[in-house]
Amino acid sequence: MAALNAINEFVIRFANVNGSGSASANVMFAKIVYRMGVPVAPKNIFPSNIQGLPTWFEARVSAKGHLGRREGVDLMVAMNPQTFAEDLADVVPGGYLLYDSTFEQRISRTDVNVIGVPLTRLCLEAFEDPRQRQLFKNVAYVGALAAFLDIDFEAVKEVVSLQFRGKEKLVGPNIQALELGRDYALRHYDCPLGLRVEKCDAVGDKIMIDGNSAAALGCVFGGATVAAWYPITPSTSVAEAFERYCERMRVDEKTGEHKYAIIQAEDELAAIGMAIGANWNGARGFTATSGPGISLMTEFLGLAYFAEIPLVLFNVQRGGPSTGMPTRTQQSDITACAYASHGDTKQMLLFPSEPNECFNMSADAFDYADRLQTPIIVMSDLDLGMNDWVCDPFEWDQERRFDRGKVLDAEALDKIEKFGRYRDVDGDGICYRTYPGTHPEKGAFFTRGTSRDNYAVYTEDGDVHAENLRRLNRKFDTGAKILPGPEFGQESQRSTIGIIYFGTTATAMPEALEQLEDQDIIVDTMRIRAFPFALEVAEFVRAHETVYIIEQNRDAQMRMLLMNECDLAPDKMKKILNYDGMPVTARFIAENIAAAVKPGARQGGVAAE
Amino acid sequence: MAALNAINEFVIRFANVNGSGSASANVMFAKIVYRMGVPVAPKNIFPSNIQGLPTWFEARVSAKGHLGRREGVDLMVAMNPQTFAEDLADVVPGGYLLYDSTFEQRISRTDVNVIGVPLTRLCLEAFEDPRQRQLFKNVAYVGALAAFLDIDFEAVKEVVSLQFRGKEKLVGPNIQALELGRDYALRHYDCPLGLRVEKCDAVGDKIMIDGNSAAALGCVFGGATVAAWYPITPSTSVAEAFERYCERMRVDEKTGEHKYAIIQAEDELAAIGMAIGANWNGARGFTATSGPGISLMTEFLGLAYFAEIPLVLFNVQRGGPSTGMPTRTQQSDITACAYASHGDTKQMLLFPSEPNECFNMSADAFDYADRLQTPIIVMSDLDLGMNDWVCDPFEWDQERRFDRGKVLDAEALDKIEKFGRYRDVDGDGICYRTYPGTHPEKGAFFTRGTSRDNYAVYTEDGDVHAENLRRLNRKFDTGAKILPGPEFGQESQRSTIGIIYFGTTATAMPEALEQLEDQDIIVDTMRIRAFPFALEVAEFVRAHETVYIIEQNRDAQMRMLLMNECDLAPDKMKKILNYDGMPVTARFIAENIAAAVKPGARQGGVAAE
Amino acid sequence: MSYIRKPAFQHPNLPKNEIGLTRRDYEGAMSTLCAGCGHDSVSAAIIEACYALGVEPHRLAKLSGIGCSSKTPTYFLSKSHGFNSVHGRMPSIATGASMANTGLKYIGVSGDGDSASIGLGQFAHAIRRQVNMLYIIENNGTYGLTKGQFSATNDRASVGRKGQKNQFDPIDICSLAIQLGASFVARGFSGDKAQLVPLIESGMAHEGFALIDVVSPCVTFNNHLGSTKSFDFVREHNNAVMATDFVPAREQIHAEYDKGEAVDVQLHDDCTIRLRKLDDDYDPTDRASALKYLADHHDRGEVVTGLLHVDTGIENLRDKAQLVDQPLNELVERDLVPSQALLDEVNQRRRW
Amino acid sequence: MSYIRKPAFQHPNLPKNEIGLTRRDYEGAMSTLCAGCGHDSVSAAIIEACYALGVEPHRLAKLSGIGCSSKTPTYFLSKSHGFNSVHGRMPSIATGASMANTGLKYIGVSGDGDSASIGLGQFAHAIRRQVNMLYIIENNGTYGLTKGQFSATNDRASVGRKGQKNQFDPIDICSLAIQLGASFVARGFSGDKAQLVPLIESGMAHEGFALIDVVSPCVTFNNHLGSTKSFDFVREHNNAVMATDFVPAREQIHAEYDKGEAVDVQLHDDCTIRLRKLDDDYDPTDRASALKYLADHHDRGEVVTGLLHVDTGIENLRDKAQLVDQPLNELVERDLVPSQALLDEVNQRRRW
Ligand SMILES: Cc1ncc(C[n+]2csc(CCOP(=O)(O)OP(=O)(O)O)c2C)c(N)n1
Ligand SMILES: Cc1ncc(C[n+]2csc(CCOP(=O)(O)OP(=O)(O)O)c2C)c(N)n1
Ligand code: SF4
Ligand code: SF4
Ligand SMILES: [Mg+2]
Ligand SMILES: [Mg+2]
Repeated sequence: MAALNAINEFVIRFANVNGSGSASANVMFAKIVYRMGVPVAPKNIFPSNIQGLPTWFEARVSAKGHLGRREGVDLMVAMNPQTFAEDLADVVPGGYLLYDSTFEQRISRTDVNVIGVPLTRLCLEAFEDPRQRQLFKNVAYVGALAAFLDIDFEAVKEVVSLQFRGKEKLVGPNIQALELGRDYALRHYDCPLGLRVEKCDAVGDKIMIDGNSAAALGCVFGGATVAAWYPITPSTSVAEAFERYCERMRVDEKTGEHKYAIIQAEDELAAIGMAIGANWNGARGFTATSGPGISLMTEFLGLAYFAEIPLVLFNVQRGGPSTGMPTRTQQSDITACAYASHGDTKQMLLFPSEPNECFNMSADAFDYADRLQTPIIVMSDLDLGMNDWVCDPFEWDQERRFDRGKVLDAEALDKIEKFGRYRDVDGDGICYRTYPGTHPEKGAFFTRGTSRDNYAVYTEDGDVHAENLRRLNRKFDTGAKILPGPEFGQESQRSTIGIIYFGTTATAMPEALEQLEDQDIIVDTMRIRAFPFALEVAEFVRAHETVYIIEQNRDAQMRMLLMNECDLAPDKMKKILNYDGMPVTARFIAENIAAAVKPGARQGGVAAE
Repeated sequence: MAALNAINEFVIRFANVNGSGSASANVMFAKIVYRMGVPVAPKNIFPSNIQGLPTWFEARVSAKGHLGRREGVDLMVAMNPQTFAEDLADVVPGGYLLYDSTFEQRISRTDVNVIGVPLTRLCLEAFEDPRQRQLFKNVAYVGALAAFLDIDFEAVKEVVSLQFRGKEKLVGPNIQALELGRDYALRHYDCPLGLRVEKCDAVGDKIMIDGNSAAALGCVFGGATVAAWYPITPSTSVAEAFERYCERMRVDEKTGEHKYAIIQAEDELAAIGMAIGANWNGARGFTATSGPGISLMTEFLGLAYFAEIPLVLFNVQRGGPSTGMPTRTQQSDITACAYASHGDTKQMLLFPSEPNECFNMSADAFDYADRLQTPIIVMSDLDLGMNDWVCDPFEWDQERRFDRGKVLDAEALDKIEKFGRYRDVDGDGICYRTYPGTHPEKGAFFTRGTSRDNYAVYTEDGDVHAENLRRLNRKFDTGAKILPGPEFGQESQRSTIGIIYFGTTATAMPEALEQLEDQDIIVDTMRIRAFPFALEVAEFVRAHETVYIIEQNRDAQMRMLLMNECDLAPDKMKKILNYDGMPVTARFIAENIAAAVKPGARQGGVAAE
Repeated sequence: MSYIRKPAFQHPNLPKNEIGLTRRDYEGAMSTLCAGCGHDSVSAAIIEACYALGVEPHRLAKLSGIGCSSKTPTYFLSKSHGFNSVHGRMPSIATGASMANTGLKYIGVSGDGDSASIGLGQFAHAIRRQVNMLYIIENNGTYGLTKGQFSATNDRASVGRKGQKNQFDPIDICSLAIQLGASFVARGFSGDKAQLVPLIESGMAHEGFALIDVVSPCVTFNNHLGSTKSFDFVREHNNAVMATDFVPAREQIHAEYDKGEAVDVQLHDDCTIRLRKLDDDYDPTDRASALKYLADHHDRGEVVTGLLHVDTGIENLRDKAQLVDQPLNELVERDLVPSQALLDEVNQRRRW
Repeated sequence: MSYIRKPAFQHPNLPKNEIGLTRRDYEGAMSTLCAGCGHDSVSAAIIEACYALGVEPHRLAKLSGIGCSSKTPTYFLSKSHGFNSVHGRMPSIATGASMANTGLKYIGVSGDGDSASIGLGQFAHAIRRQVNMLYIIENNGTYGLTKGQFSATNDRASVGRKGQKNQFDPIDICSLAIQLGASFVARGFSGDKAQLVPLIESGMAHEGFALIDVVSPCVTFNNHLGSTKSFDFVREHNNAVMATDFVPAREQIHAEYDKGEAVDVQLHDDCTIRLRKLDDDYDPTDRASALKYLADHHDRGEVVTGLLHVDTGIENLRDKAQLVDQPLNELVERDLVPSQALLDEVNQRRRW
């Protein structure tokens, strides 16, 4: 039977039981690959419980930088007897299955290369402590993989010592466990296998980080001082990372005092209320949540829109509707966020695609929110937020200043005759605001969710209300100019076919484009980075005969925004929709587009409509 | 100066101070007109406070049945010195102004016929009790109007005795006050004026009722037994009327026990939760709210959609966004309701246009909700809900049976092998449900907002989740077949121009069409009655070159639904938008359409875009 | 948990209860909680109590919010309808459900996050309304399912797993409930099934809102030294003020007891709660003194358990609503649709 | 209300306070409430207290939810920033605002509907967090703005305007707050300004969460015979347990008093609350006995007023948050943006 051969291009998947300590071993594996200079994209596919259920860790290894998810597993590390059959079935023909041969397993396929390593027995023999015996099984398979995949053992040791920085006494036993696996592999098998990891320098100075940590760091650099949040998967780590960074970077060295306030609220309604209160009072405040929290924040989002209070809200999207698939990824809160709240309400959105952009967009979001005096919702997702991604290191211009937008201080107030909070002085729909406490006589106004005139005085005058609503639309148009425009894959148009995508779909795109090119399908691409849309967005659609919009939701929500906000014809806007909770793959994109472009080509996975 | 002359065709407006007892006098006036057989459309234009602010009561009198709001006031009863100037300005040239001449007023116009009646003085002289002196000023101007408008005083007396049924001792003083006004008018003025109310039989057996009461009565006939609500203008009276009707119709005569439960909840989240709990448990439950409440119900709406729990929700829309204009009307919660909740969620909506339809649709809504196992949101508005409308009397087929949809009882469960709550047995996307407590062995299942398989068992299988989402779309398509289709203004197409409208806009349409016809503009019309849309809706758009969609919101929300759900081309779908919180007028519609159809024609009011 | 399914086969000699069912008939799906989680013991106690009471499983509805605790209804009484709703909002679902069908029994299961944070308002108002249900809070002082943040019931003295200080005073569920007028308030400990089972039986027999706050340690995130919601801490500081026996109607006649030792509280359907005071200072009928006792003992670091307060004289929500005997969800057109005469009357009145 | 605007002209001889402002400087826009509404008296008392305290109007923020009561911040201190937010959610706005700028004073105004129904959760958690603010509930036992539905604070004994029975027991705001650990809890009556003004002064000087539950009759919907929140009822059943005098720092030296008569409670910024017990049975420092007193007297139909509980030893939210002295909203890039070295370190650590 043929065995797969590949260097630095494969998918490995670890099948474990959650709470069994496998997570850190699996991450260790990903880090080792990364340290060898080979790009790697790990993904945790975990259950919505704490301990005892099947969990998977998948790593795409690709020196070419194809880091989107890929169907099929080249090497399966099958540690969970409960899912063994299923895991075996997922291996591509010619692929490999590594399992714990301490226990007998029925192996029903002959087109897979099966490798047994008696991990449990090895650890039982080598360790005394029951907890260690359990934990080090995982470390031992990493050791075995080092042998099977021809990994430089020095790189392995390096990662171990880095991982246990500060807990040095753990280094020895870990290395022992690694060697246990490695030695067994070398002794019993022809190493390496057809799959190999080879040192290269495809990683450069890139870093490996999850999107939520990156976003949290962006908040620190963006000058956020108040964070209010309520725990919810997968956004919890935004607040938790913010706290960690603040403890490191924002505590006064002398006094131990904090230049930040973090409040774990009693629920999402309170969390967004606190963030609104902070922003109203002139601090930069944010909150982070996921689907159900977004729904609960709906009333307050309407208030912030209408009373024009800046606010940064991170929505780390998960599988909906309702509680849905809390540990899976989707891009399905776009409608819910863009038009959050009753009445004529529109919100502004940003769509980061990888951690570096999470960092920058989240810092920028505070400037946008202050300049546009409205909520800015950063639309991340579980895949981006909770998984580690290889990305460019973070950069910051230390000369950069916060742009607080149109705020009048006491001096400015002294110069004007009468302050009108909602007067559109500049014609861009954005009015001047003041922070509470600025001036003893001038600048105070009443913030309210009811209709009011230009001086913030309550009114029931319909014309004043209608004019105010029109001004808010003008402001929205200004937003389209201020927020980041789309990113194009080409300098100038080269095809009649356009592809539109956004967010984490970006990671699958280079590979999808290659696959399309292999079939002589040349397309133009545009990545949307913000809503409201810059003018170029509609132009791109108009300039192409057919446009495919790739989305990770059922209802083609971005397409609706495009149609509705840009008055684009529906016929040419084709839907490519993935909504099974797993990140979209290059093949899914390429096959569906190819099938549509050249009728007769194969179409796979969850259907395009 | 020319004085207006009109019989049974005019607009009268009463300018009062709220809390001053004017409301019942004004309603009395409207009822008198109605009792004379003349159609009348009263509208309360009231402030969001309880006492002391300006409030208006406007009545369109029209034997032709033009009962939409009309610009300009033909006869102003200016009782509020605070708004006198403004009220005077609103009178059309040649119109009339009736005021309390006890106090001197500066009257700056010469093209208005001014009539002074010293109401305060008259009442001061005639009554002892200070409260009566205050209250009867209002009744006295009704008496004066009887003289000025040539109203049959017997009709006046009839209404008074009906209005004070059960409080007979109030009849005398009221009549006395009426006569006070009438006699003064007859003595000091040439009565009647150019405006007159003349007995006719344009009313027939029609009744006069507000939409909220009608909807509440529909709930009684529709078999609703559990109502949970939280007070909010303008939906409060739905629950309050339901309670009144239940007290009259649903209390066991012998035992005094209730065949209903009404719970004033602690907020809207609890209100919808209670309604969901009741429906889950096999009772017909509903809740009623307005904008802010809708936002707060968002999370639960997603649960009900995804867990497929029937529910009837009345949204009596008011002016948004946020707290907005709580005592004004709009149709601006369409997006918020149609796509309520995060994730891929879609809700079903009904759009009643007048009280009789409120009654029928609300009774039907319970059947739809049970059949489709999903929330049905009845999209009323303040104008419909809180004002009295002249409409057909209610009819009910006593043979009609509740359609509880696909529910398995114990017998049915005995016959099937294995019950699967989410199995699409019939291919229409609607599955079978059971009520708790039905069968000792079979039929129990776990309702959840998380993903689950066909047997209601929790799953994280992406394919199962995706298939379930697709089935929900199939159910949505079934909804389009079950819910009421559009209503057309013509038997077959007669124009290249189509007009689409819905809800209370209907009342302005006949007049608008006449005005268009006067300009030789012939159009076809379609009134949308439900979302998802029946097939004919898209066909209508496709069949016309240009379609005007009239909406009472800024963002053309219905147009977005049309584009998105039917893939209709935006270019031909023109927006006619009124969003100043006042009901749209025939003139606004006709002028905007005329201007668009024949460039150069005048365009007025809040602009069409 | 283990992933090996229990065999469907039932031993023919398994003991049966009053209505001919075995304990197995009250079990649920396999738990997916962490091995050793306190919540699993509470499920076991619920199974035990329902078996002992001879509840018909399908005549009971089990409701919950979101959390590890709120998952547990899946793990008991699989023949009952269940509703795993949204976070913190189970009380409203239960309120509506209980109005729809007074013929069923209702058990709500919640967590401290679910009820003391996001759900506090609904929880308080369900108490105020005296909704007819047994409400169990599996209180572990932490947000288990979201991985161990402090909850609002966590004691000020308690430290997190990594030594983090908790800066806030706890909301004491039982004191709050007593303050809000709850008519049955008990505290149990998942590690003390002997105490818990009769409390559950009594709570289910109580007609009104019965609350049991069960300290139910989270072995994964809040069972360390320094936590006041750990097994060890609660075991050592457990101060049971009251021993509760539940005496079902059918056993009434056989009951023998010494008057001086026990107080009987008569429940509606002829069952009795027999209370034996373990601490003479405690008076479960007087709210204010119960509150004082709880506060004082909490300050001393004690966890007061047992039936803390009971008042059978209250008017529950069903009484307040004056419902007809037949469940509302069984009423049909004949009961609900007004006559033509009544409709005519409405129309006529609207002609003024 | 009347629609005649007050003249802008200020009499030059109007008395001035410590910072040179007259009472006029503390007024707001004209009230649009019903003539005689209790809430207007509370606004007047706030104006009076702020004038007396010499508060700089622009250094105070006034926040509210939705309701007649929540409208009132428009009617006092027009030089202060105000925030009329959404129904029941003012506590969260106040919490965030108070973190953003510790340099301002915060007054929240709410209603019984706003705080005891929809806002109960936020209200309770603001107490638990000891947010630095004065929180005034204008409690009329009804939903004024939506025209007179019963609220959750309405007494069981109270009947509606049309004789409707109230079926539910009330939530007693003060008892609940004491139970939840509030550090300053008082009850006032809008009809007793002499009592109310020093309570407001004291509440504003208290560093932590200060609650004043003001019985503030709704003359339009809940002032009839049979209502326990009517002017007459409260006047007749008012049981003031404590007379409170507020002694600002500057008057400290002149203060003379007889030790036996009064107890002084020292506040943070050198002000003092001087308490004279009117009922010897009352102990405002002991939560449990305060609760018992409130419960007993409520049962007797009495409305207990005065400073019911005070504890100056608590740690407020500002303390808990360990904030730097300078308000967070004044911090600039220099304070907030980490150095290049720290960023490099992050990048380096992320290279593993
Ligand atoms: C609206 C909403 N917010 C947040 C979450 C995330 N969430 C799930 S469980 C949980 C806390 C559960 O804590 P608790 O109720 O104490 O249950 P435990 O897991 O400790 O038993 C949270 C915050 C959610 N599901 N929904
Ligand atoms: C989310 C939401 N629900 C309902 C309302 C309607 N509403 C306005 S004020 C109010 C009650 C106010 O009662 P209370 O707080 O006691 O104030 P009062 O008018 O009695 O002073 C309600 C329910 C609203 N504005 N927002
Ligand atoms: S995390 Fe804690 S509460 Fe959740 S199942 Fe595990 S032990 Fe139980
Ligand atoms: S309705 Fe009541 S609470 Fe509202 S302003 Fe009038 S008197 Fe005051
Ligand atoms: Mg918990
Ligand atoms: Mg009130």
